[in-house]
Amino acid sequence: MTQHPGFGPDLAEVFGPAAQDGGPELIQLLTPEGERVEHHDFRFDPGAGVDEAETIRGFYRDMVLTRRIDTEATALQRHGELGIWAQLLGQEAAQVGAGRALRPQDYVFPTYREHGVAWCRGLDPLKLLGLFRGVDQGSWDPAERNFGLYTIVIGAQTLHAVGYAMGVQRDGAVGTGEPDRDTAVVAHFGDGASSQGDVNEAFIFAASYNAPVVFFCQNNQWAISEPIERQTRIPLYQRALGFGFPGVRVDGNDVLATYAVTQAALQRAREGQGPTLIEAYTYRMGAHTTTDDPTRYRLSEDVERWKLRDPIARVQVYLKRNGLADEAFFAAVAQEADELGVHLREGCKAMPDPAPLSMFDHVYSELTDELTAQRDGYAAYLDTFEVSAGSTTEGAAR
Amino acid sequence: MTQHPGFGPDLAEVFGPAAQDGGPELIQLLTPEGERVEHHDFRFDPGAGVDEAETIRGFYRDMVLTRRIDTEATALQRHGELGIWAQLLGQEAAQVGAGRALRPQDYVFPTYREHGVAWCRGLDPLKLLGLFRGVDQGSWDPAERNFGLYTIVIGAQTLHAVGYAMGVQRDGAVGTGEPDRDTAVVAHFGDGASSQGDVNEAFIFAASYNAPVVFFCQNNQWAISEPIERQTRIPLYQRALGFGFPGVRVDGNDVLATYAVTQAALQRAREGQGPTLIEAYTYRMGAHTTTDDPTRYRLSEDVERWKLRDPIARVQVYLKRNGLADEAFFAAVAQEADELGVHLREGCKAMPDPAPLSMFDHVYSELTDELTAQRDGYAAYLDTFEVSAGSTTEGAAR
Amino acid sequence: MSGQKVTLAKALNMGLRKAMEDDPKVLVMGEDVGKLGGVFRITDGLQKDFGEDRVIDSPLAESGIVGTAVGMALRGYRPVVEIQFDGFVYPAYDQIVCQVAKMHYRSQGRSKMPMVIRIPFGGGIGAVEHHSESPEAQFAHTPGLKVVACSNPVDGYWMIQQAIACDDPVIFLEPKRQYHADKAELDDSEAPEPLFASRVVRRGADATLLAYGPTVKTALNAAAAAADEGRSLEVIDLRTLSPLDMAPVYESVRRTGRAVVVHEAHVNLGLGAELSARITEECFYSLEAPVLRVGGFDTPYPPSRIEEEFLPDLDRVLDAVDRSFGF
Amino acid sequence: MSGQKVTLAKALNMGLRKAMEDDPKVLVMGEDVGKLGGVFRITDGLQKDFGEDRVIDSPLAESGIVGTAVGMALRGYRPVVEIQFDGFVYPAYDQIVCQVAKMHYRSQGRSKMPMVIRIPFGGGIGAVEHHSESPEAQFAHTPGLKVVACSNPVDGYWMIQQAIACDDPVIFLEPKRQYHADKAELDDSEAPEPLFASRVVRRGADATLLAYGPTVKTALNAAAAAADEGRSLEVIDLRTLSPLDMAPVYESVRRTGRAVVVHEAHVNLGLGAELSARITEECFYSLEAPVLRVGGFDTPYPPSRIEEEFLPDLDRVLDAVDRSFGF
Ligand SMILES: Cc1ncc(C[n+]2csc(CCOP(=O)(O)OP(=O)(O)O)c2C)c(N)n1
Ligand SMILES: Cc1ncc(C[n+]2csc(CCOP(=O)(O)OP(=O)(O)O)c2C)c(N)n1
Ligand SMILES: [Mg+2]
Ligand SMILES: [Mg+2]
Repeated sequence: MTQHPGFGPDLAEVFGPAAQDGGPELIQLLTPEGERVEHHDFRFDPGAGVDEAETIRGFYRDMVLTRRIDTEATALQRHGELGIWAQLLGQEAAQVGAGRALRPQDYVFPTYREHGVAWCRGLDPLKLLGLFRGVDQGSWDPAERNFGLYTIVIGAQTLHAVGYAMGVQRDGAVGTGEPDRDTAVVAHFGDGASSQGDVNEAFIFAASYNAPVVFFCQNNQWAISEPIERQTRIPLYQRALGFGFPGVRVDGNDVLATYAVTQAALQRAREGQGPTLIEAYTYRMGAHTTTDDPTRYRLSEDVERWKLRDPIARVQVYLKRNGLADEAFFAAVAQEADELGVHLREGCKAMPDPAPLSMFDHVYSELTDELTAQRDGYAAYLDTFEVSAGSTTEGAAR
Repeated sequence: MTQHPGFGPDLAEVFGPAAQDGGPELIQLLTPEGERVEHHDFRFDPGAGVDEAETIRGFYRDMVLTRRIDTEATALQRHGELGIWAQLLGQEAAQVGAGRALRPQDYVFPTYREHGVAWCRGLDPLKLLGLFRGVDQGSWDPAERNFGLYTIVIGAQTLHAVGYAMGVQRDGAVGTGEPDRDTAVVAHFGDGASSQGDVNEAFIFAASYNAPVVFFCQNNQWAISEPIERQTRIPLYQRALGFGFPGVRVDGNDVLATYAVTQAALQRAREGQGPTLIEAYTYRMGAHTTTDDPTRYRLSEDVERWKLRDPIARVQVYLKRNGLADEAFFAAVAQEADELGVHLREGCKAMPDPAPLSMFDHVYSELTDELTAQRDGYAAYLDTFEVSAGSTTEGAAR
Repeated sequence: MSGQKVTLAKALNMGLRKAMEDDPKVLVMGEDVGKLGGVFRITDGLQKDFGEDRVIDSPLAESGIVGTAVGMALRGYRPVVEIQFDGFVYPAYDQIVCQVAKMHYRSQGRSKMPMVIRIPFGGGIGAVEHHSESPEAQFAHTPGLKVVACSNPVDGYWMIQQAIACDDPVIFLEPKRQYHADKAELDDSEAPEPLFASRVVRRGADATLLAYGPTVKTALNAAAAAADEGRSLEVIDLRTLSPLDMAPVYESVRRTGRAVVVHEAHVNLGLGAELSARITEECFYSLEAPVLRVGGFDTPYPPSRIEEEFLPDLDRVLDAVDRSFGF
Repeated sequence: MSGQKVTLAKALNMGLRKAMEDDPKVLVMGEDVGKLGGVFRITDGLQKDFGEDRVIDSPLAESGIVGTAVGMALRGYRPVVEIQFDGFVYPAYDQIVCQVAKMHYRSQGRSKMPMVIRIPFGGGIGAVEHHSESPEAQFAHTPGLKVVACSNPVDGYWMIQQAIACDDPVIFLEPKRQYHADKAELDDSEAPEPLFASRVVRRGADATLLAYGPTVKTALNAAAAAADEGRSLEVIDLRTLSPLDMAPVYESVRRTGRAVVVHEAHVNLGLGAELSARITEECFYSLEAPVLRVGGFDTPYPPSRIEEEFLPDLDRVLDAVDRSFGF
């Protein structure tokens, strides 16, 4: 095969999928073995006057509780209390690192899997279950915690994030230097989503307007059954280079590195330096959702290998080995997780089904005459079953 | 403003829009002054045993005739013979360079402006007029010259090109080493189009399947009234890097360089080395279309500056100065252009309107009963005017 | 401005300007809406007066335009999006039907989506393919969207302001071949009619013509021609396509006993189908004939040299009226 | 295979396999169609047997999938595209309505577009939003597309093969909640009915129920319940939604004088509107009552815990029949 000079080296070969551990570009501050390491550009800084160990204990607690949300929800699905659940097992550090780097005024556009970010935003995790139980399509007020509703159509929310960030610019809430005012926006999405036109258009709009947005991609290596290689042949973070803004790859199983990198990217955004793409390199340890069967398409060896990089274990080892947390602390967190479990189990089962007629609410800001007629007609129809129960058809049993 | 290490230099600053002349990365083999120059990676090679001067004279002829198609069509529009015309003035070298690099088996997916490529493919230019006259929506058989129909929805054809190229792969027509068999596909599009989701998805699919496709972007600096800066803040050819395949910027007003670069990229594709993005750096000297008024949004100075880089003039100077063409040659080409003009004027005016009932043809491969009924009903309705002309309403005059 | 005679294009421009003056949260976005003022000049001069932050030239990507407008709306802005031509709304279709239409519903009313998507629609200007489409039925079929069509300068001026003031997303259809067709007097002192109301634009007794956007004029011309022959046709300008305002329609058809719907969209599953179904349900015993439909044929939009054959015209409307009387 | 009892899911799988065996130009593409065999396992085992070149896992981008399929079709292949769920067809909407639908027309018949776009559609499986949509009306409104819906395993097996053999693009709707609902016997020796034909699936005299896809079963159940009460309902499985096969419908309604259309799509501008309009036009003097429509309400698809309230069921169908008799 002739080499054609002028087109540069074969990038696929240069960067190829070979780098299974994330490659040399992976930003790491805490190894899988629980060792702190230095990085020339990024360091973990919980903020002036904040106790570092306490912050890391906080991360640990966040991750344990996030994982508990996940396992409880998975169990609730198995027991028929949820229709489906999108598991985040293995992605706790990516989400807690990203979530804890936020300031209150920052705004988050999640996918359907950001339970850990939701936790950091202070949402009652019970609220996350409604969508999966089928009683609502998002039960929290996005404006209350600056945390958008879950978005299921892949990639759509990344454009919303850019538009929101353009609104932030128009509000003059960028680059003022006031810590409580300058605002960044985070768009979450997955490795698979990176192939959607919308996500690439989001990159283009963000670059064109220099919008204060951080694209936070959790590359968990899979889009349902499709491996990352189907979506890109070079490391995903490099996608940003083609659009003219920086991209970095961080160890998504390292909560310290994820925090540090996200914080720096958010700060760039708030200061008016524009968008950044963060690829949080991680792994989906569970199935895509509770209805998925990953044994059909991936090797258990891979999963085993990634178990060694568990995001929680390494923080635990670090805290223990360095005497930064005692048994009482770990017991307390475990206890808290159990309580959260009870809260979720009881709360979920107690969630009432919506009233049938609520179906007609909120289609528009006011019920139209058309819909009023439809609703009233349906209500009258339902009433016939009340009075004539058992009289006509089996449907009377409804 | 704090600098945030780790995110690399500000790419927008590094590459910024400052480079109005195309920047140092511009591949050029013939200067605006008509001087041949060397490039370390690309050289002009018309093929073994082919006379170089004859080839360049051929390019000159192609460009002159292409320009004549354009000016004639513009005039025809002014005289009401065409509804609209998309002018290519200034883009002749980009199109002839790209068009002449093709082999017969290669397949081209054009936009609405590739009149010069169509010319190189051997299409009777009269066929291009039908769409703009409003008598058809593309009147040539794409399979006959491997030249697809014009596509008006921005970017849509780039995906078609990738799919076609995937078909080529499945036919085993890549990397066999047989010059008449190995096939490349070209997707044409504009700088504005680079923002469409479809174009970016085309990049993703092409990279993912290593499809034998050349993305040929004529950056004519404008998408109607919007300058290139609205679409990208770094040079457009670098977009490819984010997707893991090479991108190059060629002087699109230099037919030799465009030919050389396209030829090399096509060859890469045919050999199975996958996609390439070529940014042909050029300028839309005319209006977007005959209905556009560019004085509303751009400076005449810019246009004047670009006049100095006219793609035809430099070849003419080169041929003359080096004694590679005599006055007889130039006169013959001018004569040919005049004949082409007559052909277009007469042919265009003679183009009949389609028969009203032809509207129902080809909706499906066979006329459905539904459409038969609609057509027959309409035919019967039309017949009533024949027999009862003038009897009922003014419409009878139709 | 009272007494000024303006075209639809100018009226829309003035309406947009008024809305931007009245509410600093109103933004205009789209391709070429800035310096150029849009290919139809509907946004002419707005960027000059309101700045690049409020009149935003966007990258060439319709999904991106609508998708970012969603984000701006969530931030409290009221984006007015221009789609350059009807046929180019489809790259944004997903954002419109899955995001814009559903945001208020799925958030249980917490997230409002006050967005206007302006679409110059319909044929008759001799354009190439994709420039003459009538996509309204698809949007009207989508709960959560409101869909309106203006037909004249006075409506254009008021309806665009009302649509912008509406807290729901509005697909705002502008009959492009009417942009410069007729002039009408604007009178700012008169209160406008409500946005989501149909209007009887000509009284008649023998049959009812239902039209909107570009076909209102066709229907009025047909009614005038019919009058010469002694047939009295009532014409209703629907104005709102979703929700439909059926009360005046039922009232009219109950009186006339006959209805003909006229639109440029394909007949199959066009608005005429829904109107026919509803009228038949509500006015069953008043109907002397089935509701008849005159529209674009069920073919792709043809080359412009025969678009007049495709589009409903006065004669085809009168032919349908004749057929109605033939029942 | 004769005598085998299979589900709709299995029948579709077998039909796809048969089509791939019969014609090497047939390709299958989509998200997760390879190793996983699709989220519904409709393509189960196909990649193993036909290889990665013919059963193509695609990047996560629906416009990309359909757009590249257009190119493959132009190269002479017959792509069968899987859209994972109904609600995810919209990113591909532009390619479908502007490119796939128009290619044959605009090329004056020179470029064929033999593509099948398979869409699991409709509700009833307790899924989250965007997973239970009924997008058929939008496609049926688009000239150049053909739209069919299967309702049972035997039809699934044959119709998918016929759709693949068809030279026109076919939107192929699969009622996802029927995938594993019932089994039926496949008999390869029997020649199938034509693809674009409706079928009377239950004879009756008093009223006609029109259904397709998931609601055929609902209609049949309603007819069975009505029979217990002495009312004889005819049920027609439309099968083809564009073109519509109206002859059996007209024949039936002329006999029964009453028609009720049942679909999951929103009533407003759903197929029922078109059926109502056409039936009323053609059978005006035979109708004892207006055509009535039972469908999804004109709200976004609600949370799954109340989807049964949204979806037409046996009782709502019988209620409509009652109302028809009330006229
Ligand atoms: C537009 C669209 N197409 C398809 C789907 C179905 N789907 C849901 S999740 C998923 C894979 C997403 O992969 P990725 O972006 O990597 O996110 P992850 O699930 O791994 O977090 C697919 C194909 C969808 N939700 N939306
Ligand atoms: C999807 C879509 N949106 C909008 C348009 C209207 N339009 C036609 S050409 C054009 C600008 C295209 O610019 P570019 O891609 O740079 O190509 P050029 O016209 O400069 O050759 C626009 C916006 C279109 N044809 N298709
Ligand atoms: Mg993933
Ligand atoms: Mg351009």
